[in-house]
Amino acid sequence: MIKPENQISIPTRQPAGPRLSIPLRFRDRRRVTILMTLIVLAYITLATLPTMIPSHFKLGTALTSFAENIKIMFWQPHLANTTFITLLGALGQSILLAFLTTLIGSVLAFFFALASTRRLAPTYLVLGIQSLMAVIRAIPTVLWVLIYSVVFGLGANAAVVGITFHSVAYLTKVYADSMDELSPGIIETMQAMGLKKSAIIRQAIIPYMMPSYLSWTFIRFEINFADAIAVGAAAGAGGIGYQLFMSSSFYFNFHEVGVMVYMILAFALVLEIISYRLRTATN
Amino acid sequence: MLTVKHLAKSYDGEKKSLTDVSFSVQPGEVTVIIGPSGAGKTTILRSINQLIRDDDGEILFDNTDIRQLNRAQLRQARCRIGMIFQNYNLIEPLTAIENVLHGCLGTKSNLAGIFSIYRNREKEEALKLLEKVGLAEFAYQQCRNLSGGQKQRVGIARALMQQPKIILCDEPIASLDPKSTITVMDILRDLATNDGISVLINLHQVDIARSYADHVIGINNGQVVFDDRIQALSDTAIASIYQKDANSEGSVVHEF
Amino acid sequence: MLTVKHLAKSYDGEKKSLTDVSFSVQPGEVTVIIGPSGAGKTTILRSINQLIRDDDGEILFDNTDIRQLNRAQLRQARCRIGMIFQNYNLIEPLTAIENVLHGCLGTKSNLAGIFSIYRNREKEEALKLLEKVGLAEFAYQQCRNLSGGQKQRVGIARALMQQPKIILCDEPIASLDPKSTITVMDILRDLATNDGISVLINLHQVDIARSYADHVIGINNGQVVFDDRIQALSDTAIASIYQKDANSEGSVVHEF
Amino acid sequence: TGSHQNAKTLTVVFLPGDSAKEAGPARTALANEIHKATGKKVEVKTTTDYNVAIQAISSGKAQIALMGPDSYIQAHKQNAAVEPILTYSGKSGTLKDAQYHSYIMVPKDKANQYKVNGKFSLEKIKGQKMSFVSNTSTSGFAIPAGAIQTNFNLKNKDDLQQSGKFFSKVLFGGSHQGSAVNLLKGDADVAAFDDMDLVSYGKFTNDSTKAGADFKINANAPAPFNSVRGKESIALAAYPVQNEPIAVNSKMLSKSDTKKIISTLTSSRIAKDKKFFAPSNAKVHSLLPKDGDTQFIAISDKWYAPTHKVLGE
Amino acid sequence: MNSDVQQVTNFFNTKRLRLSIILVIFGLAYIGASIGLGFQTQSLLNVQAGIAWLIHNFIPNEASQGYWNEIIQQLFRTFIVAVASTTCAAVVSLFLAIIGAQTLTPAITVSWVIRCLSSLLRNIPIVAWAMILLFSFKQNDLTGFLALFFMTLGFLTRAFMETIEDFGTEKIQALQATGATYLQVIFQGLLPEIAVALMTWILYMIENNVRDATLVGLLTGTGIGFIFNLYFKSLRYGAAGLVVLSVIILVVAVELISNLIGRLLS
Ligand SMILES: Nc1ncnc2c1ncn2[C@@H]1O[C@H](COP(=O)(O)OP(=O)(O)OP(=O)(O)O)[C@@H](O)[C@H]1O
Ligand SMILES: Nc1ncnc2c1ncn2[C@@H]1O[C@H](COP(=O)(O)OP(=O)(O)OP(=O)(O)O)[C@@H](O)[C@H]1O
Ligand SMILES: [Mg+2]
Ligand SMILES: [Mg+2]
Repeated sequence: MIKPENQISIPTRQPAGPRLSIPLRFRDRRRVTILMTLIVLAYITLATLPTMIPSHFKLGTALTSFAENIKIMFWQPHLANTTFITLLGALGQSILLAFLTTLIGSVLAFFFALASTRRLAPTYLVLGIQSLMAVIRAIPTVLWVLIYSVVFGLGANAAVVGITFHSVAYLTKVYADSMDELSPGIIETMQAMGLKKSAIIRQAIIPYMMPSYLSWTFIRFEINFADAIAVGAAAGAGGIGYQLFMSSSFYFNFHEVGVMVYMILAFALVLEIISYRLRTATN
Repeated sequence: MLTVKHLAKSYDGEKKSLTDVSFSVQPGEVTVIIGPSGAGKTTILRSINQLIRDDDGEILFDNTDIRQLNRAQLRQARCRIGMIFQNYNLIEPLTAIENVLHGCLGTKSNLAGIFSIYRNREKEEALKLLEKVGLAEFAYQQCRNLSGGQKQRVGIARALMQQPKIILCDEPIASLDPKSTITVMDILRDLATNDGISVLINLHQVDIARSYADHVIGINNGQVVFDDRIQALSDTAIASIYQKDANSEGSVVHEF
Repeated sequence: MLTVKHLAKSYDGEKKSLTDVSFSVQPGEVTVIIGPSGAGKTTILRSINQLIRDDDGEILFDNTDIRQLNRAQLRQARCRIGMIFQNYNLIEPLTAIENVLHGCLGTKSNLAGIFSIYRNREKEEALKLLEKVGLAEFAYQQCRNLSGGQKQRVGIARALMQQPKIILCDEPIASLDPKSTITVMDILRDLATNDGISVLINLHQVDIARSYADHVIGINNGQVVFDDRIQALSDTAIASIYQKDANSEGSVVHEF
Repeated sequence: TGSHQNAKTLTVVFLPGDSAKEAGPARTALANEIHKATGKKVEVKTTTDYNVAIQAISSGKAQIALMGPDSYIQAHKQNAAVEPILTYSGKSGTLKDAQYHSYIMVPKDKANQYKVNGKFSLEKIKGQKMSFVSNTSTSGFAIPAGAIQTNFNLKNKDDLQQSGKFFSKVLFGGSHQGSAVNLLKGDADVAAFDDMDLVSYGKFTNDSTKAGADFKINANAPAPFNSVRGKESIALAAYPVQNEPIAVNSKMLSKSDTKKIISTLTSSRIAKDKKFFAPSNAKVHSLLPKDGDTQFIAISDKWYAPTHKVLGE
Repeated sequence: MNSDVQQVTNFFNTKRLRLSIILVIFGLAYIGASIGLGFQTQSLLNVQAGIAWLIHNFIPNEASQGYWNEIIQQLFRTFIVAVASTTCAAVVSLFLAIIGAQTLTPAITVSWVIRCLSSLLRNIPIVAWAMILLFSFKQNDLTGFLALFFMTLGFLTRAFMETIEDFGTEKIQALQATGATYLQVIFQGLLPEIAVALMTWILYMIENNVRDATLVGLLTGTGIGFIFNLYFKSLRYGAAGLVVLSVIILVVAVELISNLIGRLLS
């Protein structure tokens, strides 16, 4: 459609008379927002960065020791306190934890998302669920696991429930967002044919959602793998994270840390290849 | 078949999109609604199957007022009203036959809807309809791979699967190339003539209306300004239908 | 002004996109390059300011071979060659005047470029150019809010800001509606006639070429098959320019 | 829902809080012995989380726990049914020396600065850079911090854990090794750690039980001590720490089972088993360090009275 | 039966079969993983027990009010660390992304090196970063800052690089054709165009880092993570609940602010 040219008419003529300086732009909300945000961020950073450096801090020593440890990690990885098989088992445990939590999380989140998409659900439900999810998301996974490990006691239950909590909250949001992106015409059409809600969900929404559902779920799997490691370390929930924590915090054996980091990187590489395949397959 | 009386609708409670619209549609006839953009054509069509709730009036379909029905009854009624959209609104990741079969889900149970359980009779019917619109060989194609004209024909087959008494078409050919336009309009014409279905079409193209319509309703600024046989549609009548209304605020862009 | 001799280019080292292309362009004239899709029109234009490096030949601009220049010299030369694109290629979040001012970046320091420091003289010039293309009142509009025709006129003003001796236009009107097409072509014609700039345009529309060009170069399959005044462009000449080359593999789609 | 004294499986929880020395085979060996003694299936659970272990034993989800004295005291406080049944003896094979030591150490070259009236004293550690082990460690935090609290008459231990309050800086080494390295590398002025975890890295060159004890890192100490070999530190104070117990939840474990476990583990067969007790320089990771006649000895909560007192609980 | 109808039936049966197989596979995988981990599905039904416990124990009580000062102070430090690390990482990664993006890179090897680097930084677990840094930099905010910095650097470099590559080459060439230099093209052409997208990424990362800062704090003994650990491990659940509450408030506030900025930008 051709826009009539007089539609946008902001007075932009310069006042007559000698012009000392011609501006390049008038106030532009976007620009002002970006500038203000950047100024605030820069101010916070510059003002507080020096306060983070402790007094009597020997940067040189710290850096040499850091470089030394990095070198040990990457160039001299070997095991002392555990066996490779143990580590492999631990890695497997972390992977299983990530898998299980993603699976449970994605199924639960799917139903929550249905109940919180503007396309299908009443506003109060949408707002209610989404705020609840925002609050759950706000609590770091590791806190969930710590809390549940006291409630449930030992074993994997706490880790699974804790990570699932966060997964559900995250996935509900992204699933609901991608459902919201669905053209309203699709659902309306099905309604116009007299279809029931269950049929609309199964016959229209699921087929359209499948690709984004898969790709978000996979992304969440990667996040859950990282979380499984973190939780293993910070909440003693087992897996390769626990081993990592023991080696680095108890034995100070960075050779061993190196082995584990390599194992984790290897699995991350596998994930990256799969996600690349997924992306090219769906395109 | 369908009679609309004194229909009124305002989206924002202020500006009236429809004022006192009355007309009726006969079985076996193609009725075309024409009018400038923003006149209210889409609003009329969507009021008929209550995709939007109007403010006032009566819509008699099979002698019951659709506006008075409760949710379940409305779903029942909708099962007998086919609808065809400018953007086809097919479920693109599914195949043509699945889309056509959706047309009969309205009368089926929740379970059937969830697990795609269809009777053999329905499957047969769907295949027959695809053949009728000339797409027998595309039955197992994903709809996203079809061309615009093909998609619209799947849309028609889906509407027919509802065994409708009336088919509502909102600018069914706006996105189509000339050749597909003719194919689609021919099918619609045929449905009215041979199957006795009422066909109600929103159109922008007056020349197409001339070739296919039995009856024409002209809408301008939410009011019926013309309602007669196609033969009565003179050039002056057209001019008056499309005239820019002095009362309406804003500029109305003519897109035809 | 500009003379191209024996230009050759192959993207993949195998299939030749240009073979022995020679022609020259006169000041104050509009020269149009026509030819089927994939003939090599874009390749010729981009070779002239070395946005792509060709394989062989000579490109004499102001009596120096552009192909022999080092990076700094090439930048200097580019300052005097304006270029206009089918997709406008404006920086959309910036205002029209900022985009026009980009035209004089070539003559300024890095620092001035980074902090958008322009002389008042330059700003005045930019405003004058915007007025020239009829967009004085849009100077402070973000380009993303402009229509296609307006964007293309900002593009022209940007090219003029370079004070170019030649303007290269790659299908400048392909994305425009008929009305904007005329506005834009009128401006380009005017630049040649009144400002004495050489204007070299890739076009798909032969009728437009007929109305605006002084000189026509026909390209087919990477070779110059026609090079004459516009008056000499007969229908048979057009047919031969657009003829599907028997030697070329694949189908060449005629888009005009 | 009443007690589950007849639970078919027993759960043993390990908290490697103070000691990093346990290893899988040793844990399995303990589980096997308990299984043999009671005839019940035994499950081994390990956790680094202090709360989990305390919660597990006090709530009865686990029946048996091997945990540091501080953790035991906490669990006992939550549920009086948690009782110690065994601990291990010292060199003498009796409870007399069933203890190790926790120290507040300073580098040897600066040790004289901390003398008041010619004696080592805690007076001057205020405002220094302090290194503890972790805030859940008994010998690396609870005991020394308790002593500091008493010495300076503080309300609680919170201020001792945060930089810029009592100390100018507070570090947590994560382990006894880490805390010692903090001190010897100069990152901390004062550090708390114990002897038990460091025996394989260095030696005391004089009486290790009182202030003035001098700890010297071996010339061939492995990481993380490789950069501080040969360095020495002096104890401003030394506190005895009672050895860690094997605790049970008496509501969840029947008297007879408890008796069976005690009699099995105190047998001389176990005292000789390398999986349970081995010198700290031995190749195998034993459950507990062997020194002389180390063995398990039955105890009750009374024995921990001194620790109860130090911790003020 | 009509063979065409049979074909339709087969079509739906195949579809259903495929779906069933997938469901069965996932079901088996679920059972396998549960057994492998020792996870009991019924504990999912006990979630409400956890919530009840939480509410019972974590409701900040009278005593815990006294901790506000401490918590606010640590919360602020945590926020600062998150913001500073994101900002610093954003500056560095913008530079890396520009010279690494395939459309602007001076050499394709540079692009690959940066790609690998960013992937490495992203995939080394934050636990490992925290621990290595803790050993050399000790217990202070700088350690947390650096751990977050490295992770964010890896992530943002990748994100920025993709943003720049999506931007395409045409507009860059248009400016080059006016004789503009490399720096001029970047500042006058590239940055204005991608500014909004970059901003969105930065805000997202800040939000994320506030959450991760808690984890890093827990591991390195700094900030809000440390005092959570402190209260939690000394069984002062009321105070720990207060910490959780304050984290919720902070994260939700950051999310709201970033939504607001996002709306101003669109
Ligand atoms: N969802 C809506 N909310 C508010 N106003 C609306 C809405 N839909 C339509 N309108 C208004 O109602 C009037 C009639 O719109 P309608 O879409 O029915 O016109 P139309 O004749 O179908 O136009 P077109 O030919 O462009 O499709 C217009 O003025 C329009 O602005
Ligand atoms: N970047 C490229 N890499 C490889 N081959 C190219 C590239 N650009 C163009 N070509 C090939 O070079 C030939 C000439 O292309 P060019 O774009 O110059 O044609 P054109 O006349 O501008 O066509 P159009 O009218 O479609 O714009 C074509 O065969 C094309 O496939
Ligand atoms: Mg309409
Ligand atoms: Mg081209």
